[in-house]
Amino acid sequence: MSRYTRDQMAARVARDIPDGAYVNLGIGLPTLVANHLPRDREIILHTENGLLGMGPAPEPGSEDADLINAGKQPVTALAGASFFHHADSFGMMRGGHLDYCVLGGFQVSVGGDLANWHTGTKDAIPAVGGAMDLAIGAKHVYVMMDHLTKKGESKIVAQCTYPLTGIGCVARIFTDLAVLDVTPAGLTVVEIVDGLPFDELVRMTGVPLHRAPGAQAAAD
Amino acid sequence: MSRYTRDQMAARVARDIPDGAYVNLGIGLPTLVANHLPRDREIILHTENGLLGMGPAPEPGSEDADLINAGKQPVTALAGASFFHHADSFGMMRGGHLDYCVLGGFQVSVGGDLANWHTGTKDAIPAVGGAMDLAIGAKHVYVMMDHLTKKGESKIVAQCTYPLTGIGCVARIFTDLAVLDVTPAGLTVVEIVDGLPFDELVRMTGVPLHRAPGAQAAAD
Amino acid sequence: MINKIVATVGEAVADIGDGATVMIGGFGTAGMPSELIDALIERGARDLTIVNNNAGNGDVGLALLLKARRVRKIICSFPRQADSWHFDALFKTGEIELELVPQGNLAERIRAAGAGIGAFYTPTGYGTLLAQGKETRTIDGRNYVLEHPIRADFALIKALRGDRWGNLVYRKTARNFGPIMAAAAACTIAQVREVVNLCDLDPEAIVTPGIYVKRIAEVPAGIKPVAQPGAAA
Amino acid sequence: MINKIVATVGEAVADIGDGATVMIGGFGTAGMPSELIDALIERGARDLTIVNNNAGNGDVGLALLLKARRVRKIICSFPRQADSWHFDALFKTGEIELELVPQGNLAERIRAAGAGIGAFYTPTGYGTLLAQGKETRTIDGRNYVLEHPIRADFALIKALRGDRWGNLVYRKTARNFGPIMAAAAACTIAQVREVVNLCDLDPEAIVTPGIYVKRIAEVPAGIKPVAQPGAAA
Repeated sequence: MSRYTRDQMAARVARDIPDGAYVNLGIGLPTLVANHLPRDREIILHTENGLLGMGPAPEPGSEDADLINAGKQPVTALAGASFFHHADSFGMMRGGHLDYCVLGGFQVSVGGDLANWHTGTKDAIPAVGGAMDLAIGAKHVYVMMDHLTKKGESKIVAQCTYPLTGIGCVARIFTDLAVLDVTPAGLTVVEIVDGLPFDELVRMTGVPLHRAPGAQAAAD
Repeated sequence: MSRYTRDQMAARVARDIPDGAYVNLGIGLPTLVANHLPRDREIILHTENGLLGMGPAPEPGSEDADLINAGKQPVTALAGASFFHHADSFGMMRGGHLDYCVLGGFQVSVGGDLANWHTGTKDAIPAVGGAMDLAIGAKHVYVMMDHLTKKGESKIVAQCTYPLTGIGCVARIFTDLAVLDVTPAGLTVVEIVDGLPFDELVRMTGVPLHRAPGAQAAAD
Repeated sequence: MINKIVATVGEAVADIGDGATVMIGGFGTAGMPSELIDALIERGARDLTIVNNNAGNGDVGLALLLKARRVRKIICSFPRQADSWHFDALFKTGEIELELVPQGNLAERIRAAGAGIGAFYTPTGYGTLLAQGKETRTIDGRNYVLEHPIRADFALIKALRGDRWGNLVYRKTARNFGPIMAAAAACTIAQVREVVNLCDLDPEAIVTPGIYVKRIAEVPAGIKPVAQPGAAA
Repeated sequence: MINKIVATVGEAVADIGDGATVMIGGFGTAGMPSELIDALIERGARDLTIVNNNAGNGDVGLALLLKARRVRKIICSFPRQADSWHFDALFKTGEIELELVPQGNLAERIRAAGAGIGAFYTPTGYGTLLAQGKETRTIDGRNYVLEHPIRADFALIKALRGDRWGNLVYRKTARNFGPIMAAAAACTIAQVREVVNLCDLDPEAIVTPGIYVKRIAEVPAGIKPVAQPGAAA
């Protein structure tokens, strides 16, 4: 059994984002998606700190401390970009104007609940940033995460045990093993990594999974 | 007994507006105040339709249909002016950032209630505009109006009989007969027109009036 | 490629159907998208709910839409004006429904719709006729009225310049309701005096980011709209 | 004559006293008014409540104010960062109180204070730890949390250019919280890279109208502030 690499996951997410979409890529893993957006699609990136039309990282040496993304990394602004203040930027999110946002996740529940901001441990310093706004702030919320924790536990769960970021907000989950849709009937596997039997995916995930009619599955 | 002319009333209001004040002048009579602002004071005028730093009417022939005041009359913009949209403009008002607004009035009550938008008659088409926002939207709300109706009834009343614009919002009333402050103890006459005895003003007004210690009163 | 420029005002409003709620920008005639309204009249949609600050002036734009009896209801702050005769006539005969809203509450309700706010407490109108039947609350000793968002199916607005991404800048006090209506409607259509290249608008000075705009039709100042070579969006 | 230009950052913050609530602009260090914060540290005010998106980065600006133990409480969305060591240390020893607010609610609560909104219903955070104990309501089938304004005694912000009326323009994503904090504080103090003449800012592109700003201190890029000939305001 293989696993999708991080770049393969990012490329897979990018494939689902259509021409003309307005997209917010969360900090961490989702940032990679920008590198895989198809060249023949014009996709407009939003960053919560007040920029629509974000471009790629600048050439070394031409970074501008006043032009950064939500992860505080230097970025650029494309022709057609616009700057706005924080209330306007989060109004854009909360108002449902973004087509897609892609977030990292600690856990996603069968019902589409997302936990991605706090492990809930006693001594951890909590930090939420824009996570809760993004969770409710796009027409389609995608989550990108490893399928299993480092200890081998499924991050797709019946009920989140970590503190929630949003309730019933996730539409699609992209892991290193599969692509799953959150549906009213439960989780549906849309794609599965080469060589992983569906039943084995179900066993590893630990919650009921449906198989989409056209789901790719190589060897089961 | 004389009466203050409209220009005298406007000049009297203007005298109470200090250097550096942010001011909204309501449509109708209050618009006149702009002509009487002392030259040695820099006073910044706000118009609800999205302009701070409004200047005087343009020279004939240089009117711009896109540069108007709340009364839809052509105006100009001073150096230092800024344009903004309606939510920002009314946020500026509602948020209490204006120092003064000057409004016309149908009635003002002893408690500072203002009625200035609707006569309440059955067949009248109601129109409120920004009146209610202005009534609650400045640190000091001044009302400029005739003391009496055309029928000779006092426009200063125990309780407004016309539909209210705002409750307890008026700070000072400028009429053609007097200047009155709304205080917790009732109305206090600050100035009175030459030749009008205080007792006669009280009789005409029909509600209890106090006399301020330094109130100007020529002949009583 | 994103190209929100459409060839004509007629194409821009072609899918506005009967019963739609349509926001129309402008304060009086400043910022009123008259050519888009003319196209809407020609299109023929009826039974409309219109959101505008006023209720038409003279014999242009919104006033003509009212005159053509296409409007079932109007939500506005200041219908009665010296030149609102078409509205006045319909109102007096009961042929149009009026929801009168204080201007700042109108603006904030439109802004709330665009910003995803479910409802808000405003001090404006507390204790008046226009708050009758509305929920109230005292917060930190001040009295407020609960107001809800106003959303629309379409917004018709007028701007100075726009680009193919839908970015807009306005002109002077013609800005007024344009930016907030753009964000509050499912489909926002702007008429602009001039379509410019994508790099021509200063990103620091764009007032309406393109995300809020679906279609742009160029209507040069003082000239009736003609077909443009731009592609449909 | 109106002249909001003050000679030094020290003069600008001279009346910030113990126990004040102070908003500080910036997202990380972009837009952080570091020289005003340095002046505040020098001024010595203690027991402050700070509103900022973060809780200091590295050893500059807000981080130094925290290090100097002048902050009793911080209201922010994202305290924990790779370089937030001064906050981390204070938090772990219980020497600072933290009110954690989702970033969009933080922005909207600040905006509400400036715009005179008493409270508002937001969908963000519903059903989470950060909405515990807060009033909720279902509106049109969607769940919301009631949030209240955040006001401040002072706001310290950074802008690109300013004039004697207090008008401001910002630079790229350093704009962030500046405009909304300017409107939410009783006394807003801006440091700008450059003071310009009253007619030099485009009225269409001014982001913060001068009404929201009480004082401006010029701090040229990369240069520590020095005395300026401008008059006090």
